[in-house]
Amino acid sequence: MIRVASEPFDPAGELKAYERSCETAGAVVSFLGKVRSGSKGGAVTALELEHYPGVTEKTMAKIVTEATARWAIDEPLIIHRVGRLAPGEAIVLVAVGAAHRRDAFEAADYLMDYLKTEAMFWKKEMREDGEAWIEPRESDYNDARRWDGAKDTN
Amino acid sequence: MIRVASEPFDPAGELKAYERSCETAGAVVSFLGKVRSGSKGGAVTALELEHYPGVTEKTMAKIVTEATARWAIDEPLIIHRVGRLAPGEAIVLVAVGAAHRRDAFEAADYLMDYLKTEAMFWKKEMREDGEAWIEPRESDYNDARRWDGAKDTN
Amino acid sequence: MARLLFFGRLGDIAGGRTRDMTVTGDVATLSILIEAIAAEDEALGAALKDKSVRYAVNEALVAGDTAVTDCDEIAFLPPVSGG
Amino acid sequence: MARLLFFGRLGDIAGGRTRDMTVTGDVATLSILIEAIAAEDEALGAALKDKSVRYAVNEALVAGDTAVTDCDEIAFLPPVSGG
Repeated sequence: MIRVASEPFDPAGELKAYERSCETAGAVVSFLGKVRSGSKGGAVTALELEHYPGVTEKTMAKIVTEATARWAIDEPLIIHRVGRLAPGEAIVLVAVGAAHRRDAFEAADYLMDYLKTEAMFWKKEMREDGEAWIEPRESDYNDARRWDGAKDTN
Repeated sequence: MIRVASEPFDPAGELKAYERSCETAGAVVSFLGKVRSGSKGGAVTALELEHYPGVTEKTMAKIVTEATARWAIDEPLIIHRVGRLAPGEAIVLVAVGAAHRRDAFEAADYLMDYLKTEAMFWKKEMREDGEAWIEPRESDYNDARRWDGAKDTN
Repeated sequence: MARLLFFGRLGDIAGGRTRDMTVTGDVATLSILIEAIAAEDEALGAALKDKSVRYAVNEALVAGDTAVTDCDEIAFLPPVSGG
Repeated sequence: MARLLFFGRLGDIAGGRTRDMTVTGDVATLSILIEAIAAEDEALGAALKDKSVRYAVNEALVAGDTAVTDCDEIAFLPPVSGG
């Protein structure tokens, strides 16, 4: 269940529906990313999110395929906003149901790392003192690389 | 925000309230554990959860104190059910807000590992073919021990 | 009277979650108290002595043997299983 | 006409997210096309050549130089920042 949303969505409602859809799962881990109201460059007034329609969905589907091959999980839920977002609005919701909690935790963590570094989204922060395109930090690339070593053992 | 609940609670509603309470957090990771409908011993008809009133809350508070000392996170939310639970009902909800996603992921993961092995709850599974007290598996203890090595470096 | 609390499977074995017991001068420590219980109920005694069981006196975990009095709350705690 | 797509900061530098461009026989590869753009707009050319930028032709990522035609959709992709 992958969705690129051009309008605000309700994370709690979406999560509730997802939890119902995977009734047999004993564990559900979710991640919610929201627009922060402050940043190094001062107060954030808005976030603009661009994507590459069609291709973005394909990159997301690839990440999901990798995660489901690697962990014993239900089909994950990913909703990712595009367009102009106000502070406090939800950017991304990831939820993963599984029989066992470690699978759910690791898969959600993995999905977020790859959404940050592989999925076709571009983010511009509109601040009181100007605007800036956001690029992954070195730590984001390092986070994603954590999964390389263990790839063959799982 | 620690709560031992003797009646069913609404995870989606609780999570929504928590997300509102930590408005500045860019990331919220949640874990929901539910009563599974099946188990090795056959269909599960109910789960009975006992606790040690007063002491249980203290063991939970200790776990939360350790997590907040270790990661840059908001005060976590933990709701844990006691009493008789039906399949599909929520057992535990953990939510952690943070400025950065890795802190939120790790702290939620840590809280769950320690809830499983340290907090004063006892769980009995009522199955079609009898009943059984659940004890942590070796993997649960191993999960909790993952955090020992890194204790001094964070 | 001391208040004994049996949690989890120990409550099933004891046939009840709580029990009141007179702790006299002879029963000055936790291990003597457990032996006194074992003398009356062998299965419960064995279960209480299992090395996975922890003990709390007045809501504080105690390591190994410890003094107990007739005013204490003594809890027997099998491995926990929350979450 | 080939369709060029500029994402993220490249769109700002190009002064628009999309641009149509005639790709003649002379402009047979991606790197020649980028040179043609650079000849007209030095800043955009430099941005497109930055080693962090990836290229997609007809929605498929391409590694390095590749053939392009007048029917292609050519996307210039700076480092992504989802999540």
